[in-house]
Amino acid sequence: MPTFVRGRDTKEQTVERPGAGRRDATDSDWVPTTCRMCLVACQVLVRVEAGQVVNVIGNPDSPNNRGRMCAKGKSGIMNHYNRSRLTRPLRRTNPEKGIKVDPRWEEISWDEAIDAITAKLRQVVEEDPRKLYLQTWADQDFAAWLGALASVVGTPYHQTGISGTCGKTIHSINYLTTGGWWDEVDFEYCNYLIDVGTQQGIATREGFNHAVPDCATARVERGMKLVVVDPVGNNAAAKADEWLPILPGTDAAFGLGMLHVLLNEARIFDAEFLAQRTNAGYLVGSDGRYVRDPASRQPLLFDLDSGTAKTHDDASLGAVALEGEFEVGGQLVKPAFQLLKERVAEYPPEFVEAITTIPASRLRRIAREFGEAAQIGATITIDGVELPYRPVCLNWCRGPQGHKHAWHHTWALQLVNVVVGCINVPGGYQSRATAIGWPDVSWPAVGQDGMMVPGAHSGKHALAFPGRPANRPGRLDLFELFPVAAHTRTFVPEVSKDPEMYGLDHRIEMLIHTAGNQIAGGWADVNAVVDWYKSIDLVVGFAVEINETHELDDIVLPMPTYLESNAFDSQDAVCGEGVAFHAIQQQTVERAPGVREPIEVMMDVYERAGILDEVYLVMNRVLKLKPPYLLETGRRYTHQEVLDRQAKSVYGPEFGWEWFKEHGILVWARGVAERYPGRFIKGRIPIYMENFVDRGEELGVVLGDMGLTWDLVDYDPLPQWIACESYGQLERGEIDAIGVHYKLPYIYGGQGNANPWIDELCEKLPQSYGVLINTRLAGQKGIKDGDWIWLESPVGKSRLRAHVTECVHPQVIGIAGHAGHWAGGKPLSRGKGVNFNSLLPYGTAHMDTISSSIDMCAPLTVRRSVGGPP
Amino acid sequence: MTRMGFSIDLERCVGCQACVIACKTENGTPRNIHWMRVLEKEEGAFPDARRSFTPVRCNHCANPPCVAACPTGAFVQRADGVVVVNESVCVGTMACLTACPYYVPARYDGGDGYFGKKLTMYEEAKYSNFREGTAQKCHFCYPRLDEGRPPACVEACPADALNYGDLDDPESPINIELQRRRHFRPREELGTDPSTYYLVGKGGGPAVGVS
Amino acid sequence: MTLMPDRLALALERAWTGWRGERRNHGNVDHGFQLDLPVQKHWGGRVAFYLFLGGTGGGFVFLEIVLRWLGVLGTATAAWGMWIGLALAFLSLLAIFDHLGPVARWRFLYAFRRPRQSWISRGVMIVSVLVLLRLVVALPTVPGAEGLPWADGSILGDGLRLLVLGFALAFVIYSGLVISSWNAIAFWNSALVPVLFVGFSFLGGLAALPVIAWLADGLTAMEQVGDAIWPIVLALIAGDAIVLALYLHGMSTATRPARVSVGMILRGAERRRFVGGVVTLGLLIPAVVVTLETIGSLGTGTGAALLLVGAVAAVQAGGYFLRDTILRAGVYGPPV
Amino acid sequence: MGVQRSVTTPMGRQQRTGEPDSASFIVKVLLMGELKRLAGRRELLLELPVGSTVHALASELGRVCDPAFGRLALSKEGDLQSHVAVFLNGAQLESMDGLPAPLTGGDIELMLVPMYEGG
Repeated sequence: MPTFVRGRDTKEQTVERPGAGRRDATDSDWVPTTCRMCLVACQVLVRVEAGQVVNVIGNPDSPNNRGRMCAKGKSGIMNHYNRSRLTRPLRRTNPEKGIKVDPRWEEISWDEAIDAITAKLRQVVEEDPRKLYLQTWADQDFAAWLGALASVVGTPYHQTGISGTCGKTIHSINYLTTGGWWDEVDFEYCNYLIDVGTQQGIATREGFNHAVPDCATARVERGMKLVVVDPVGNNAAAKADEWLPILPGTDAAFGLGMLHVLLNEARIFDAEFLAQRTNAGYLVGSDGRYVRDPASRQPLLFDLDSGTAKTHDDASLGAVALEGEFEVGGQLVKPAFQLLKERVAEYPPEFVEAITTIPASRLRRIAREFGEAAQIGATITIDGVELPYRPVCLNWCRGPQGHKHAWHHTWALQLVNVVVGCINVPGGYQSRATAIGWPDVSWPAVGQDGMMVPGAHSGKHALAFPGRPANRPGRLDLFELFPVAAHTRTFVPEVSKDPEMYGLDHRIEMLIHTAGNQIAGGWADVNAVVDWYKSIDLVVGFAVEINETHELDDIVLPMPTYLESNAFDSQDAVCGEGVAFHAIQQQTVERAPGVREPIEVMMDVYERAGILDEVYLVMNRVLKLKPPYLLETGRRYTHQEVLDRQAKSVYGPEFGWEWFKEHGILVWARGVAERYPGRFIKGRIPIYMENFVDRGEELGVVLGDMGLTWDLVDYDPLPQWIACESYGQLERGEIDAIGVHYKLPYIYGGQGNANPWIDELCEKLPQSYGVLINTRLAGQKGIKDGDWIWLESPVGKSRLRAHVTECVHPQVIGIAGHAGHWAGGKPLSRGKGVNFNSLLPYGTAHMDTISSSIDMCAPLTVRRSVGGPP
Repeated sequence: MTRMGFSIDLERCVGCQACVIACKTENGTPRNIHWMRVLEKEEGAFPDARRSFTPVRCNHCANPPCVAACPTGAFVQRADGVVVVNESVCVGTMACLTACPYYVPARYDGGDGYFGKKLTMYEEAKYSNFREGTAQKCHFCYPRLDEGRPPACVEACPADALNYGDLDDPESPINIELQRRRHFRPREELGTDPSTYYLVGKGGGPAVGVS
Repeated sequence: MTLMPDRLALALERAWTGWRGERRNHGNVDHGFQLDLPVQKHWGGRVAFYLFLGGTGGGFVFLEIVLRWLGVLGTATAAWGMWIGLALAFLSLLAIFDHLGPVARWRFLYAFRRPRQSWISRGVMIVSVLVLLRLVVALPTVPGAEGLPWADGSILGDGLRLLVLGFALAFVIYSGLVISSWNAIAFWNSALVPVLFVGFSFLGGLAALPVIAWLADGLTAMEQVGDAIWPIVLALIAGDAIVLALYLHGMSTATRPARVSVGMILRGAERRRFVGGVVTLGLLIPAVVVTLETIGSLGTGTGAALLLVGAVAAVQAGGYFLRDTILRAGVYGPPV
Repeated sequence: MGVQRSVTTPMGRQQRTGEPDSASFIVKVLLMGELKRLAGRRELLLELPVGSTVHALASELGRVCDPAFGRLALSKEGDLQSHVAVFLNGAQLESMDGLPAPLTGGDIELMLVPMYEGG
């Protein structure tokens, strides 16, 4: 058992926050729970008086947010008391479905609703479980219980994210290079941060409420240099020491340009790290594959001391050759690093300037500064342990991940971190859930070819290495045609148009989704998504308010707000910090009359469908329940009972659900190895994706058999820059600008605008509902600040206000937040701003053949619109 | 004597509006009235254009024009320098706003809640603190100060850009900050003697231990 | 101590504003989120009307007493003037009363609590005393109350009238000081503002006298009073125009907020109200008409009289628009 | 390497009963969700030589079950894919280290780990 710690002693608070904790408050009743206004899930204390929520403050005991809260979290009260909140099950009476089509709801009883759902579930399970599609979001507990259907009845479709780009390469690349789940910057020691297409540490990303203060301390106290590479002059660019406006869809060129300056011009790279801990030294033949030892089939490296080739796990392996060319087994071979150097040599800064519009001199200077700031070879002693010290990080996420060639854009950027060896070390690029010591041990291990594979705890995905041999698809998301992708549900609406074309004999007949706006934010061209939803016989939605997705539901079930819900969630830890923690979400006030706990609703469905026992069996595994807390078949449990068993199974009898309800969070100390696991991981990190050669060829064969012609240029072991379609359209003058979506710190997801406080802010801050258009472009179109304009793309058209500014790239239109709603249940949001996804062309040509990420470059034309507001 | 001061670090502030909504959550201010705001400004030409964020709130001046201008004596300066409004006396002339160079006080004229005429339970609980037709403004969360707790905006600020403390106590957090950082007071030339300090520039502390 | 129990205040408020239907406004401030120069909108038309009518009424009663003593005005004109002036004073009080906060307005007596520090407190006292005095002074002209010792011409009467003169002048000056004493709005923070308000108040007051004379003593009285007054009116128009020009020139070279205010009234949103309302309507047209009158080319008779009444009306409109535009162009400096 | 005999066959052919000889042991494999769908049934008993690891179990499953099962659950070298969770008597074999350990019989459950996509 570790030593338990009072949360507030974790990281000393720069501002004394006495008395905010529940235990210290005398008379008031501050209920500790978790905020669900976004996925960061900060811990909060909710003040309840006379059964009503009257205040929400941050919980200082939580390392996740240390007593802080953001604007979205603070506005949560107004979502909880939302006047348009649903409290009765509804059934659609208007068979016609479509955008702005009134479903003509009628109220029905819970029994009627559950019976209808159970009947369809039985039919679908008997005929073909693949006809069932599940969509869950935010509430992890409910996602697990609804997701149990996937393990019980066998449907392969369980979509747990919303946006069409989310988790597409960020998780895969984190698994490959860090063994963890998503990235954080070690702001405590970092001295040089480049944010490419992300506002990490300033305005967005997980861990907002500890990343922002730590980044501020780094920027202001230690003078950390912040460079922001982004088409939009957003909040991050505003705080940056340097803002490099970049043309969208050219991130790979920027990354390759940085690599060229580092590897070929300045020759700054961590040779020792590359040799020992990556496949940089693996020898590659002319066919792009490793040269392997005939007997052990293990990849060979060239030992400079002995002048011979040895396998990566050969104890006698001495100095590894990273560069040059060698003759092994009668063929000329090169180390993978040599191939990487040759590839990046094709991207000198002058060539990169032509692609990205970033001046060559500026790119060269930034790359050199980054390389020198890495202090390659330096070490630092923390808690008596000497660790490598690489105080630099190139952080990327949403921007580069949202393109047709998402893999190459993001892989090129990540290699900048790998070549300077700043992964999971003080000052560098870290990843959550890489190494866990308690309560269950989960460490990355050595897998095939000596490469690293993530520990079980974080490994929730299909991995990019070694990947799966391609096969003829048996699923509507064509998962078998994406050998290295983590998940590919972005294809489902596209394939559902004509399943036979892919040899598929089923279509989705039943869909169950939780509150989340999958239609408005899930894919691209909203019409394509709506057509798919319309083809589904029974769509069941759990809702807090009727949003655009619910307007296509057949049955809508009222769902408690996050202040009325319980969830055990999972353990977590802030990268680089000396503690880990487990925080829960608990009900603070009575549920609105008529609203039931969704997990218990699904238990009713399972019971009536006769699969409850099987569900309990699966949940025993998924929730990691241990005897004597296993769910027994034949019995029926409430959610609270399950929560108690979960808590005791994981943390022991004295930490049951009652303990967590009282304290809200359990915090315990952890060692340096878990904080900075970088050099303690035995498996190697790839800089050369050798398995892409085989996976690409296998896929080519299968596609050939199926008569499909996909361009497999992306299956290249080395990163390259390939233009998005909009890049060419812009060059040929067919479009005025590329529309880019960016985030504002006070808006998250569609539920933001339906919140009156956030909506009021958006009305007063013009960039919220207006779109950013550069002064030069506006001038050409005769548009003045505040004018109403028409924004048009091949699939969508929208009328909104222009915010003429210098803070955006001249060939880019910046579209913020999640606006453009039309649902009846969101009166506050209707007709404000534009729904970005509705402007995006959708289809196989617009999705990454490696990761299935959707291209978020919107090809736009813009002109002034006569007349005032709509 | 204590004098409550407030510091706003313009370098740390990331313009996330958390303080603005935290103030609303704590005090339940009605529509269109914000006791704290983060003002945005754009300067310069592409590509060197730059946006800035400036949190503003009542500066609880030591020589407050609002207290002098108010005909009813509703604006009162507490012993610790915090300027509060005695709403049972205010008649709504808004002389306070005319005299305030920082455009701070607002008047609550009733009107519907955030979801229309019918108020939510939260609004009912909070609006009962305000008398219709009277002036209202940031009161430094004095109920929290009296409990020894930080103001809601300071507690919520994700960037730790806001801080407070007793200006008369050399050891208070704010005085320590003021010694370390360059700072200025808003519109000092107007003679209001504001107790808000804006911190600017980089602190430039020592690089963390490197061997 | 509560001057006014809430329930009573609410009932009175419903009676006072209930007929106005649903109130949609939320607070009366423009809490914007841009770091620019806020423009005041919490002192609207009612305050402008109060400053105009209070100021002009003060000027009017001042000149009426003085000219009565100088024999220019007949007793009937003076009496009529006294009562009409009183009615207009009450009207201005209603306007400022309506400006006060809903429900809170019924505790208006609290406004007397801080005379030592607050200009409005002093103003409220001045105007209260002024209106009371004018009421008292006017009482003897009420049929049946002629016996009162301070009728027109008596020593006590003159004493009271002297007091009225003092308070009237005090109020006219106060109406300028109430906005010029604070440095928050640069455009208002100038010594010329009280001078301007005094000038326009006397112009408005003086120009109204012939009309009152016509009402009280008929056309000939108007022409007779007019002959004495129109040249002074002309001089006042010129004087006010000069002061106005000086004021704007000063402001247009002062700090940025002041320059923005000048821009608003000369070229911006308030251009029509200022150039049209104040300059053309308030000064030019009356100047032309009065000049024609003084050089005798208008002749006599009701036609000319009506034209002159029109000119007087224009002067009053100009007086209102002056206060209105100066208030509307109240631009604050940046908060930081 | 591999197994001499199998007691169960995919097409539900006659199951051999009787005690396993001492050189091998019986293990009950419970398939869940999609693995169950592809393998065509929920439970099967496999007889493995003593000292067999999960790898041996996986290749035996590959041989016994429908090829579609192998394509989803197994890698090219016949190992279980990383997104397949292995539970031995109710406890998840935490990481790859746990997999090479020799099995000693009892209940083994295989199921697809829910793919959590993220934000």
